[in-house]
Amino acid sequence: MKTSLSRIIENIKVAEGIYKMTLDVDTKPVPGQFYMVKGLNGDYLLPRPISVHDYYDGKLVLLYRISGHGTDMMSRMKEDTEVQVLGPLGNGFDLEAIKGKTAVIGGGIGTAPLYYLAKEMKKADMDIYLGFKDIVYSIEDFENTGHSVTVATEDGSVGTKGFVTDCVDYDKYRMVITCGPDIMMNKIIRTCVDHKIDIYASLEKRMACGVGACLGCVTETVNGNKRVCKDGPVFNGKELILSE
Amino acid sequence: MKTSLSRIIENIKVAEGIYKMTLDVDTKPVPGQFYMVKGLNGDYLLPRPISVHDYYDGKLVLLYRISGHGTDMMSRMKEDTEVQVLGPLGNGFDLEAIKGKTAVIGGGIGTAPLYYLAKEMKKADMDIYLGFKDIVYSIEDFENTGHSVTVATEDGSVGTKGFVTDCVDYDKYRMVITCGPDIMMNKIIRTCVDHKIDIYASLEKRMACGVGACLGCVTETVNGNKRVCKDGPVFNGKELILSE
Amino acid sequence: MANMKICFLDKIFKNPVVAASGTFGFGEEYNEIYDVGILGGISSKGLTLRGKTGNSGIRLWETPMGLMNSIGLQNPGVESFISQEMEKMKTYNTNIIANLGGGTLEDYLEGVRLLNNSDVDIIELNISCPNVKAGGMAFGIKSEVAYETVKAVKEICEKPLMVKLSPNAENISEMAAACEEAGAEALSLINTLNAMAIDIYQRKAVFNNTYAGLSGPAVKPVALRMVHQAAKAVEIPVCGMGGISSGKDAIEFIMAGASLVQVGTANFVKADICVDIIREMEEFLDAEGIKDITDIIGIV
Amino acid sequence: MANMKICFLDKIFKNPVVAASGTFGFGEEYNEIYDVGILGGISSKGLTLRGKTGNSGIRLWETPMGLMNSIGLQNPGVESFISQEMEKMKTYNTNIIANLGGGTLEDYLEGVRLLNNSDVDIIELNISCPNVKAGGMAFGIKSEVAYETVKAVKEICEKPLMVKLSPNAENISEMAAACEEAGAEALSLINTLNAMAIDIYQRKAVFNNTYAGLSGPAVKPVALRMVHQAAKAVEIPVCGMGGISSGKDAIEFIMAGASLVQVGTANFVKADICVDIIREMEEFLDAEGIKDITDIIGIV
Ligand SMILES: Cc1cc2nc3c(=O)[nH]c(=O)nc-3n(C[C@H](O)[C@H](O)[C@H](O)COP(=O)(O)OP(=O)(O)OC[C@H]3O[C@@H](n4cnc5c(N)ncnc54)[C@H](O)[C@@H]3O)c2cc1C
Ligand SMILES: Cc1cc2nc3c(=O)[nH]c(=O)nc-3n(C[C@H](O)[C@H](O)[C@H](O)COP(=O)(O)OP(=O)(O)OC[C@H]3O[C@@H](n4cnc5c(N)ncnc54)[C@H](O)[C@@H]3O)c2cc1C
Ligand SMILES: Cc1cc2nc3c(=O)[nH]c(=O)nc-3n(C[C@H](O)[C@H](O)[C@H](O)COP(=O)(O)O)c2cc1C
Ligand SMILES: Cc1cc2nc3c(=O)[nH]c(=O)nc-3n(C[C@H](O)[C@H](O)[C@H](O)COP(=O)(O)O)c2cc1C
Ligand code: FES
Ligand code: FES
Repeated sequence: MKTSLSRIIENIKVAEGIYKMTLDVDTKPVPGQFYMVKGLNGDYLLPRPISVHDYYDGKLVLLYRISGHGTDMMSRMKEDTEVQVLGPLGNGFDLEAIKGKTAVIGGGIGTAPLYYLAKEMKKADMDIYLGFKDIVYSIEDFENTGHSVTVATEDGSVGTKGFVTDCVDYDKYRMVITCGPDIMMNKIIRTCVDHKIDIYASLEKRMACGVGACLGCVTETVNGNKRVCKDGPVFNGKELILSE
Repeated sequence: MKTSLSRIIENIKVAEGIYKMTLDVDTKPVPGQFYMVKGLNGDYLLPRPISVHDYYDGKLVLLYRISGHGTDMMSRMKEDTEVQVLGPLGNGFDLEAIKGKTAVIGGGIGTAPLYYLAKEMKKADMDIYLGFKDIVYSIEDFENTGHSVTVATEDGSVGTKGFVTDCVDYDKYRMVITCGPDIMMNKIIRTCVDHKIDIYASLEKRMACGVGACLGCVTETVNGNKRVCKDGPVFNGKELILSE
Repeated sequence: MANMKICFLDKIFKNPVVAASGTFGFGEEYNEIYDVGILGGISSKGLTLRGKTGNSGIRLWETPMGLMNSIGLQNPGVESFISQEMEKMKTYNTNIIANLGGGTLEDYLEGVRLLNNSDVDIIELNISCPNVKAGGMAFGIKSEVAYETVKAVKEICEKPLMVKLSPNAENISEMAAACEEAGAEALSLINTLNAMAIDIYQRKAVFNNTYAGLSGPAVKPVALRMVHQAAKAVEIPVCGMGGISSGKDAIEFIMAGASLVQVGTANFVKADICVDIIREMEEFLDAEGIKDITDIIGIV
Repeated sequence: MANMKICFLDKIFKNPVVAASGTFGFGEEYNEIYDVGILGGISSKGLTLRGKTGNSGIRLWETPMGLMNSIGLQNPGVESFISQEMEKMKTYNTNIIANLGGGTLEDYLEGVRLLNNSDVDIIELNISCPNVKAGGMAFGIKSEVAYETVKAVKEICEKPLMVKLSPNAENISEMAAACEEAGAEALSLINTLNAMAIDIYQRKAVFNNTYAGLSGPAVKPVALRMVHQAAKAVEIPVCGMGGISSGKDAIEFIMAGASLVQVGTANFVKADICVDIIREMEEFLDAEGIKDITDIIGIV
């Protein structure tokens, strides 16, 4: 694992405020891992953590939402220019542990890492639940993995109206995997712990080093502070101490 | 005069390290004036002062040399994106005062503002002297103004080998106008003052405001400190107190 | 629309945005770019009793998101300011703050006496200048020295007196409290941070004076902390500055305890940035349903 | 090729580049990215006698070309460091500096006693920590307090002792001189600058502790000034840091008087930046015909 320059093969808008960047990389990542990404002449300091959305034949695909200055800069980068990437980082999902009926629940841009998971786990008994506020994306990609896909939007424009978490019949599942806003994940974790369902959540925290050295990204667990970048981003929900 | 966004019509390389940017602007500048120019997402703070190289039909042409980070960023800007410009700034050349036989002597990128001067003063009795280290540019443009053009390069690759200042027979001229490295201008100013030839020099100083407010760009004159951005950049050589 | 009007030292400021001393001249140049009458106020270039030619050598140096300067208080002197600049400034329809520096206490006192008889609205006493009698150590480093200076000035000052603190002060809370006790009616901060740059090819300091003052976005987090500390340490109002470049930056300073803000270096980044800053502040207040900007002064 | 080797506190550093405390863990993570044995040294994450879980809430906040952090010295404690980390660090073939913090003098002393019996090469005494007995004011603000602390530590310290100064010290020259007098054998500086950020939508400070430490390129001009002041104030060697992100930055610090430099925040910007910095320093020395880096230490 090293800092390297990757060429941008493509950087396109896929929905309002949502972009997809394809890069040349030389290592195959595990679903759930992420990269620290930074333009070469950005007027900001820290690279931004972005999950692996897809990977094939030495190509890394990132799906990202413009949520501030860094991601805005990223969206303006042109094909054939270079970006600095460090990765793959983090533990990723424990694919071996995924057994039995599994619900994969993504919220908003938190759906990004789940596509590579669903694709790599085509043979798993997996149902996909995708929740969005109003703008939806990647749904077809998820459908092409062969898994059943349920979509909900808060405004009802696509799929069921409301929260996707309400579409899940938890007791059907042995395991739940989730990535999305904290408030959504916390709700899911509580439900699963109550129902004694295995639950894995991919967390987001502000990061500086991305490799486990600065202790800037820790989350409280029953086993003490854990680094989201190094010990995570995927955690067993049972281990987490939820904020509210 | 105001800060405005200008669209880049063209931004091309004209020689090694030398670029030409054409912008839409709405005011006609005077030869010798300059603009404060800055990309919108530059990772540096201050706009860069760049002279008017040419102007026609609402189009401002800047000729610039990559000499650091800001100009490097400028060179990477793409057509149809916008830059922040403030100007036209400074006094510019006093065209009325240009009478009688005049030598216009430029050194390196200091030739940039002289083209618009030569073009606007087609009818003046003007000889152009252009000195470069090794890489030359704009020579044809100057020749197209109809004035006689003498070129010198330090390595002799084009024109006379040596310093362009040595090609000038000063006593032939009533007036000399110069822009270039300090060391060249100082030499010319001393010679002209000795020979009682009118001498105007366009100076360069680090600038912050560009409009005369911060007093960061002053040069010593016999009449006290003068602001290069507001009282200049063109000064009567007799007024200047030379550094060495 | 939210109210942005602030009453500060008995003067009405149409909004809290003031152009910072030394970055705005006497307003004339920027008035060619936009009507500077939209500003809450203008703080003049730093004045000294007798005019100064300022420092020699390089005066400006860019740093990562910052600017170092070593202008050395080039200015025409107080008398010339009053006779040459005051009248024009008064036509701008905004508050005029005279920023006054000095190398000795006597210079300060004499300068204040002259300004007493002028039309300036507020005197901003800049105590960051090196005290020539005390070996060049600025008046604004040790609280005791600042206390004596402000006290003496206050005794003769007939204008509202704002004291501008240096971030190089040994202890900013103590300094703020000392100036308040000495009679300052308001504080402004921060001035520039002592800093250095080296030209490694020439193997010498960039500035003839070795050190120079750092300003701009780079210093904002430090400035905000100091404004917060100063505001907590005193009852008098505070005018905050240091790196403000957007309406959001300005709101941070207001929430930290500033009643007014000054904008300096950012004027160089975009000449009419104060226009943007005022608009962005209004937009923020409206979007957040804050009726009056005074409701959020010092709420953090 | 120019000599980059430096003898510092009787230890040989293959080059002057040291990874800064708190930004490099115990070297393990970065050793997966490049061979950290190419570094002159590694300063460990700040240690305290007993382990600490660190601060709650947001720990990192980006600022214009800077980074604020409020990690709160999360660390496993000195004993655990010695038993769990030391051995692995020793295999890296570079100097190991133990950065030691403490809330009371007794904690410092007990920590030093433990480190005396370990394999660390140098102890870097971090006096920026809040002194819990003195109401949270850091040991490194007032020279007298620092003097007493360093003197007491020196008496029992059997390792070379470097004292890390805080830029929040009231007077950096006095502080440097006081630490030298108290027995410090070297100084390192600067630690982070006290700073603040406000979340204007939530109307509260970003950090639970209100203030946090600012580092990165934004602070470089201030850090360079302080290193220059400290180096001029003492005879002992100085290790300079604050915003170093390139070989040129490092050379500036060396010319300002630093014998070693530390690189902190820049490691986050580009994980293997220290490799670049070392190479750029060598290139500079060669291009400028400087045979030995020690020839330019403090030449400005
Ligand atoms: C492990 C991990 C994987 C991620 N994967 C993706 C992804 O695949 N697609 C995607 O769009 N986003 C992803 N994010 C979130 C993404 O990193 C942030 O949206 C991004 O950092 C925001 O940067 P900005 O400059 O646009 O925003 P700003 O608000 O300007 O950023 C300011 C600072 O805050 C940090 N920050 C702000 N929001 C977040 C956040 N939500 N999480 C972490 N740091 C934040 C930034 O990194 C930066 O240091 C991921 C985050 C983590 C931790
Ligand atoms: C009135 C005027 C007109 C100019 N016209 C032209 C022109 O037409 N074409 C052209 O190529 N150059 C011109 N220059 C010089 C140009 O401004 C500098 O080359 C440019 O600012 C360098 O910026 P940088 O970021 O590339 O270099 P850096 O060295 O990274 O810049 C660092 C800082 O130093 C300042 N600086 C560095 N060199 C100079 C310099 N020579 N003059 C002024 N400031 C400097 C920069 O503005 C910046 O603030 C002019 C300068 C002035 C004052
Ligand atoms: C070029 C320049 C000149 C300055 N001159 C003065 C001055 O004369 N008097 C003064 O009190 N402050 C002076 N300052 C400091 C500013 O008024 C302000 O306190 C400081 O720059 C921090 O604000 P900023 O980051 O918004 O620039 C000057 C600053 C700059 C950049
Ligand atoms: C995340 C982070 C954690 C830090 N932890 C420590 C620490 O534990 N002990 C210490 O002495 N300094 C600590 N520092 C300060 C750095 O060692 C260094 O002094 C400071 O960051 C300035 O250097 P820089 O600008 O190169 O980062 C820390 C800095 C950062 C950014
Ligand atoms: S980001 Fe540094 S430890 Fe996770
Ligand atoms: S650049 Fe400000 S006065 Fe000239």
